[in-house]
Amino acid sequence: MTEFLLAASGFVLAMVSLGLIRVLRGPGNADRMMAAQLLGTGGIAGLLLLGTAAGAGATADVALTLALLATFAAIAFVKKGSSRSPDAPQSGT
Amino acid sequence: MSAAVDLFTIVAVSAGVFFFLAGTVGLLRFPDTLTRLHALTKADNLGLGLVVLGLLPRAAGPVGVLKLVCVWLLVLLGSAAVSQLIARAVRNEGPGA
Amino acid sequence: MTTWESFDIVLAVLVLPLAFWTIAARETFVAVVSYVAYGLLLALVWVRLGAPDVALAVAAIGSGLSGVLLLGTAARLRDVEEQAAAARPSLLLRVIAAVLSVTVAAGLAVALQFLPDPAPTLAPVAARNLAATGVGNPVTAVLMAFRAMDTLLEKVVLMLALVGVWSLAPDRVWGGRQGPRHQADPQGMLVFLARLLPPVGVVVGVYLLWVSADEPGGAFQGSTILAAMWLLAMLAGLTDTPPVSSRRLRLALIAGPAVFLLVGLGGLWLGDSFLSYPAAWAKTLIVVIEIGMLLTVGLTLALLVAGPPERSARQ
Amino acid sequence: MNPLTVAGLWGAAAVGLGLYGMIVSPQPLRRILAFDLLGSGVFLLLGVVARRGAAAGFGGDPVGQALIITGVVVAFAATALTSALWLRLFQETGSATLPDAEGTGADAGAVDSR
Repeated sequence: MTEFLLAASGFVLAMVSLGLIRVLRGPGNADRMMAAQLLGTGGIAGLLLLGTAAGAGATADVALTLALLATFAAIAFVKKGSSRSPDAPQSGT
Repeated sequence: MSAAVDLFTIVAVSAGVFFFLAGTVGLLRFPDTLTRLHALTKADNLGLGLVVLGLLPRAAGPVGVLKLVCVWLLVLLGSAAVSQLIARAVRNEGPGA
Repeated sequence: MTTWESFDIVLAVLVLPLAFWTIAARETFVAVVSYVAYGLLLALVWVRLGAPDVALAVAAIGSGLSGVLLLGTAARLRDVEEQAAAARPSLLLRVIAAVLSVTVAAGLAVALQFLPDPAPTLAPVAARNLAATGVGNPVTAVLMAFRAMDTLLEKVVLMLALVGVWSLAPDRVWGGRQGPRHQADPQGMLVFLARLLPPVGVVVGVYLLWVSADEPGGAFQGSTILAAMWLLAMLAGLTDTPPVSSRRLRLALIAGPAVFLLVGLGGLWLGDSFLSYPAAWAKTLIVVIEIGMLLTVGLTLALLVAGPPERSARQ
Repeated sequence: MNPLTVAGLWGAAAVGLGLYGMIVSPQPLRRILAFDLLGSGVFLLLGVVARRGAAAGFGGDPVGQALIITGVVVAFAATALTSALWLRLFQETGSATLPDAEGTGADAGAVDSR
């Protein structure tokens, strides 16, 4: 069973890392951010699988931390240092 | 009993891994930003959900189960919100946003 | 080759390209995204290295705060980055730099093969004295008891960094608020997220502090999550940064080190030396110091990301 | 090939890449990133040393691990301070190089004027 979980973890990580080709190719920065977002989710899945395979309970806490903070880079990206909220009406500066 | 649990884990995790595969293929192959965003959410919601489901019987007690479910719910919430925000940014400013 | 070995090699193969892109990518945005992704995979490596406490710290700082800080800086420095990219150093300089870097890397790799065997370690000493501290997690015991002086000084370093950031404010806004005021759209997605996530984040942050007595976790890791939650509320426009001249804010910023110092001085008076805890009280004192740290470090980290004051307090 | 060898080689590679980036990148933020990458490599090397010291039922030498945690937090504070300094310089001068750095390449001039 350990082998299966590890293999699954490695496969998921390899898949989402492959998605990072989007970071290089773009074309837009939104696409790049999405690839990072996918890596975040895949990283959490890989971590949970790895933790279960290794029998280390603390990895669930690491995954919980990642799940809480995984969105932050994308939020910083849509804000882009502007004071306007991305979902505020255009005139509302 | 343990064979049944193993089978359950293998089936659920494999299905979850398949959705990560699908999400990556979609992200790489779909023609424009919004369709790629659609592919992404499949991996977030179903891929991680099925992996978590498969790992539930192996979690360390009720607290472990609670943590796993929380991880999935947090990722669901985060990815749903971020998809909206990215889609809105793309609509307002074009994919170069 | 076992499955574990293959897993380690797969992980290394996946991460090195990210480190490479961080340096070699043409656009700064690509480099920043690569670095954030690199930080995320790094957390997995730390799990493999048997250091879950470090994995937690790297996950919280690397994927949360660093991402916000670096992407924000990248957006504001975009013009400069393009302008500066033209000033690429000459080929000769690049070759010399490459030779130097490869030499250093190779030297380190070789040095790793000649580490003393058996490896020197303080683990048995830590294990022997663990009982005296009342905590079960050796890393927490090192941070809060055996090498408490380092942790105290680290608080001071964080505070100095914040003073440094604050003092970059232009004269006219000194004592004002940090960063731009973000406008909230009450129907918006970001506000929705900023209302739902922080309560969960606060619970997880306090939980990480609480379990750190016996299991991986810690005050830093918890306070990083609290800082991220506060930043989320700021970004969504639900709350504003406090004016840096606020007395309450300044008191909260020195609360952590002050509690630490008081306990340390109490050790001088009641115990053997500075920062020595009476055995019967050790665990209680450690938890008190950690709670003070949770508050202060959380505030400091969030304000470090928020940057220097940019507008007067009334705005 | 055990995890220590892999992580050690990786740490050494990260140090090398970071060093190279710090020397040759003309852009300010890229230098910050290179510095952080170099730092992560150093932490990994320290992590390998700590892991080798696993004894007494612990997964690694707790002193080394505690050092790394302290280092991660301090490195973050340094990154924040450096970013703020660059941003302020940009606000003041509209450029990220110091004023008398013209002609000779940003680096040489910047070092002289300090």
